Amino acid sequence: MKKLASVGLGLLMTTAMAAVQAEEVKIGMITTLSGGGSHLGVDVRDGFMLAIERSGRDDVKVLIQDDANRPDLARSLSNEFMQRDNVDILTGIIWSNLAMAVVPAAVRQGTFYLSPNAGPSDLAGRMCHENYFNVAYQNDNLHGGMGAYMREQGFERPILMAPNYPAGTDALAGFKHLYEGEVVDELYTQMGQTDYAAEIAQIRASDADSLFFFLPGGMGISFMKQWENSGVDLPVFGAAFSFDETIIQAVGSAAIGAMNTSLWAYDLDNEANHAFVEGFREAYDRMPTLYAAQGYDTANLIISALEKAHPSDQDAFREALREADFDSVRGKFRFGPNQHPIQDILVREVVEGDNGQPTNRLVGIAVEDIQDIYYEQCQM
Amino acid sequence: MNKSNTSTLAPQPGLPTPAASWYDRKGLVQIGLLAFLLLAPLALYFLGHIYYVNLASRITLIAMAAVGLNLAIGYGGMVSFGHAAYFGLGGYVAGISAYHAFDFTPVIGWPIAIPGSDSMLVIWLAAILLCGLLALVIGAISLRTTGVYFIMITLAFAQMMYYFANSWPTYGGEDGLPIFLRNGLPWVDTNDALTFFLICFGGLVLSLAITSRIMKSRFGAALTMARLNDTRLATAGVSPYPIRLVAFVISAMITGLAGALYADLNGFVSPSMLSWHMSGELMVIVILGGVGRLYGPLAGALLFVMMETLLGGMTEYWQLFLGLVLLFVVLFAKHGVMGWLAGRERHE
Amino acid sequence: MNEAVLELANLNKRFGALQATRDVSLDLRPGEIHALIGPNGAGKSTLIGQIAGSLKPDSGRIVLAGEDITSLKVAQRARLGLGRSFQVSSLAEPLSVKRNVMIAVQALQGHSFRFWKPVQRDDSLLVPALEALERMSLTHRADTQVAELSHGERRQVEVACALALKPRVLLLDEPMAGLGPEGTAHLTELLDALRHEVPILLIEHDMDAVFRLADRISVLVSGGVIAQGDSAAIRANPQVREAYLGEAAC
Amino acid sequence: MTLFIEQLINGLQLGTMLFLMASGLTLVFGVMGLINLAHGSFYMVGAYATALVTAATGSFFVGLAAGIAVAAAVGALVELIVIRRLYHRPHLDQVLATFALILIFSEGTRWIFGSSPLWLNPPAMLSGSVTLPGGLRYPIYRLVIIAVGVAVAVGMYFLITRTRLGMRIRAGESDREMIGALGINIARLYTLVFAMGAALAGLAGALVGALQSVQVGMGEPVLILAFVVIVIGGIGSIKGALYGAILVGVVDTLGRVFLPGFFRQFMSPSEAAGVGSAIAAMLIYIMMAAILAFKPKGLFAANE
Repeated sequence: MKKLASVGLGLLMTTAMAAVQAEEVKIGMITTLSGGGSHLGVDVRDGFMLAIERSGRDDVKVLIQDDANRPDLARSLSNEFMQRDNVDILTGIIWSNLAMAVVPAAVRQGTFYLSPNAGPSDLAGRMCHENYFNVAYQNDNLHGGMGAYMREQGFERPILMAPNYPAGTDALAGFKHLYEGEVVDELYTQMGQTDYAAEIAQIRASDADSLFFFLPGGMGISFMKQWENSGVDLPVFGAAFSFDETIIQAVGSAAIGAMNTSLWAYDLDNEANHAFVEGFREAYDRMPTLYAAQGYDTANLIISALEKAHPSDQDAFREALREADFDSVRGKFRFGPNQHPIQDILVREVVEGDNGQPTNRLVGIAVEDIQDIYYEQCQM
Repeated sequence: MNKSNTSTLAPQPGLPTPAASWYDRKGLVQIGLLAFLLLAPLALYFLGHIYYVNLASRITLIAMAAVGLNLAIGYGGMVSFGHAAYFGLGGYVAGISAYHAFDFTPVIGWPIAIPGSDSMLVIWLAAILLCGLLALVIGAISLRTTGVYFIMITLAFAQMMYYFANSWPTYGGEDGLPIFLRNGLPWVDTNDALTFFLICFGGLVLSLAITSRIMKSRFGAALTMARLNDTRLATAGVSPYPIRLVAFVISAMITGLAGALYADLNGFVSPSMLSWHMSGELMVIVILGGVGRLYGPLAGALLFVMMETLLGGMTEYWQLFLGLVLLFVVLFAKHGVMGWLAGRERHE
Repeated sequence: MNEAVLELANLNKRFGALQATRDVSLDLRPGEIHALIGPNGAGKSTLIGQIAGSLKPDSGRIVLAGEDITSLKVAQRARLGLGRSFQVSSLAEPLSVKRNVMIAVQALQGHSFRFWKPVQRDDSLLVPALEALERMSLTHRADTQVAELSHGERRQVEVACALALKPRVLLLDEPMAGLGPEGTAHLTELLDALRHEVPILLIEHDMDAVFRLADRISVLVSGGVIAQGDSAAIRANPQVREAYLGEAAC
Repeated sequence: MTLFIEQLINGLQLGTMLFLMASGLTLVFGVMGLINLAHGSFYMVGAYATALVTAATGSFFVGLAAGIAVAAAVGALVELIVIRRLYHRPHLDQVLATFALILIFSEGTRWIFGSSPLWLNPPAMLSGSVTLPGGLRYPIYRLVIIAVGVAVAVGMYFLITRTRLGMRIRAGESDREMIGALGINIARLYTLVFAMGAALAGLAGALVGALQSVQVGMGEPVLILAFVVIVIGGIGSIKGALYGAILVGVVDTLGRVFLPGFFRQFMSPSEAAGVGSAIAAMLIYIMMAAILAFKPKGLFAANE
């Protein structure tokens, strides 16, 4: 019965699609392609474009612009996309602060926004919107997952470190929420800091039994290199943002042994993921990262919804997105009521790979079906 | 009279040109620039290109901020490398006021409760006053120094503001502060792109008029003398310090007002408005247009934003070309776009 | 004898080991030209700096028209009636002659914080400025840029600027320097006529001009005043002769 | 107590690194009267050259030598093409022209090498840590940076006081007209001094690049700090640069570590962290403004 219905639906869809396809779909991608954090944007873009190419749809036009990690520039690019190019969907933003600058205004002007990275709590809670979908994570997820994992592993005196900016304080709050215990100390570094000698000395002087840190992009690399030479010997934990493939290649052997939480791993065993990892390596000649996976999923979600409706039919398209009817590289993926993912948080360990270079290996699951804590504040 | 000196009596190239009036080359160029800035967005608005109207608002506001800076650098000879402090403060005044108006919380609860406001008039007034106050403090200390020290101490104060905004969590810190609803004015709809552009345009024209009028006044005469030769001014019995300080404050007020409008245009304010790159860009605009030229900032902002839009559309590396153009202008075309379009400036 | 308009009492100024001003006392009386001469390195510039206010004396007093101005700044002294010209011309070159003089008139009126009325149309500035220029017979150059003036004309503009301040005292620092014989003669004539209006403290190298103009002469050597008197007395003074000629003699 | 001592050494290490940057900057200002914002670009150039050559040859020391050489060469080239046209220009022109150079260098580097950071590791023999007297473990590489900084400072002292070049530099600082009169080839002296400053910046970039990362724009934060240093020390004074660098390094490091703890005594931990780091980030600028308010020419004003 169910099967029949879906065939019927499929037939309906094909006729509808003929009408839909005549009309081009424009997607505006604003992402970070220059500056210190540029490999995140490059990976999101490459993952996204891989999925678009594979779909074989030539009626989907993707316009890409570099926001240089500047909120004001991102904001004006979004206006450019909406007002000049009349895009149907916006996506691509890496950083929470840029998302906060762009998303609230964009979705209120009737444009869809799908986040391939960054999930600030406000957008999950009190400022959620029916046109906003987060295909990546809510910011707390990975940190909270690690908090739960470390508690489970029996660490009692972790010391925490993050940059002194909202995503940093949120990360530590997210960690503490699921760790549920006392922490030795919280160190706040400057945004974009490159020298961590002072913090390492403080960690050395503390009686912590473990270190949890959130230092995205280049900050994490600099820290890990200096950490290695410091002679401090504590187990290191973090979120995947500090341990993506690009970063650990750069850090080298110093990263080995570090545990990190992720929502995806390249050795996660499912068919969509195999196809993605292979295709990505073939197309770009490098290992995909979490960001590439998120970009890939975002594009596939869009395509799955386009099969059902054109974005100009807002209600139908929104409904189609909510169904999340696509094969996620994460294996399982569904949306909560605030249109943020409910998904497993994985634990990975950095190990020495076959070629001697460090790489991430899947260890297990930290938390199953994690959901953010803000959805109750969301009134949609 | 010494004969060997008479050679200096020969006319020197590029010195006085005939008296200025609206229909000479300079007057025509100025009117042309203003007319272009006004008419192009008008036409595009009615053709439905909202984006370009907002782009014109951006040009207008950057030009206005640079008009403020030009008063300090061009007319006052005070090379401020920290005007982003006022641009950003103006922006934060708009952002913070709107934030509290949105939340119905007071900006300051003690000793007297000051409520937030989403009225542009209130915000403008507050931005002008606060920027003036900040410039009074910064200027009072900085103007004790000269030359490179002045450049660097103004930079240091702007960096202080930058780091403060960056790490103070209440208003978003590094993340910046969104303005969800554009602040309003009585009787008009500020959300309409053209209306907002006209407000910005009015601000620019007003700041140009004020600068022009001030520079023709006694105060302007004293400021000019302070720039050209402060010993002469002091010898005449006028202390250069208070003259410079007042000019610095007025300059900051204009830049601050532009900042408040800029935050409303973007619906967003962040520490990047306070960064030293912003200060640098404002200086670049002043010099691209022509230092100490009334309409220089306008010409500079037009060129800058056009380069950003056109070159930025062609290559990710457009700032490389911006650098080359800037280098060329500094080395070989000292008088900027205005010097090239309208001939050299002359003092009567 | 009238009360002195400007009076220096026991000024001392030291730069490290160098005593640049040594116990200098002198005065300037109404209607006179008092010349200050001395060989290079005698400390004339340092002394002028202290009178004008750009340098602070270590000890001693400076009194202008009965008021102690020792601790006042340059601009304050100027407002009290100390007009001066500079050894190296210090006019604003890109501006017109008129504008250079007008700033002095403006200063005299004491209203520099007026932001609205254009100075171009302000006769209360223009008329006195043109008057001062006329006194220096420069009316025809009023609209010329200073950069285009000859050396001599610049000197005259400097004096006109000082005059526009309606000063009680004129401090002229080598006004003849760099002028040809013709220029010197012209300026000498102008200064000669000026003394009855405003007393002049004249620092000058050109001895002919000094002897022609000065009512009194003070001779500064190694920071100290070694002689004071009228032209004849100074010419006859053996110490002065030694200071000026002695070096050549031995 | 060991924490305090370790932080003091950290401050010293930041200070010596800043000295490498600041000494070139202040020399160029002292001798040529030029304010050079592009000094941070030489820092970046040195780091890039070192990273690339190290990757190609496998030897950090060959890379380091190449980094210094390339920075010096680029410095000399920039001086010949652009900088020498700026000596007689107002500071505004110098600021803007060198700002333009920053844009050209940064975007050019990005164009050639891409936006991703390059990675450079200290040589194996310098990695790891040693135990200092008193039981403190400290990274060897950071000690090496301090040693290099001290060596450069001593070298500069001998160069300035004991050599012909030093005499010319001193002559240039006290009287720019005079060195022309002495028959010294000013143009060549200027190129030499500028290249020397660039080489020191390149050395700093290479050393720090191995500790952190090599990326576009890495020179800018350091540049601003170096300016704070030379302004505090008195522009043009090498001695001022040395004291200023150590002062800034130590104050910045100690402020970042101990201010949050100080505020924690009367605030909640997260508030204290926020306020403490906010003030710590502003600390050196506050110090600079305070010093200039009382000594408008810096602590060791050179040519006044």
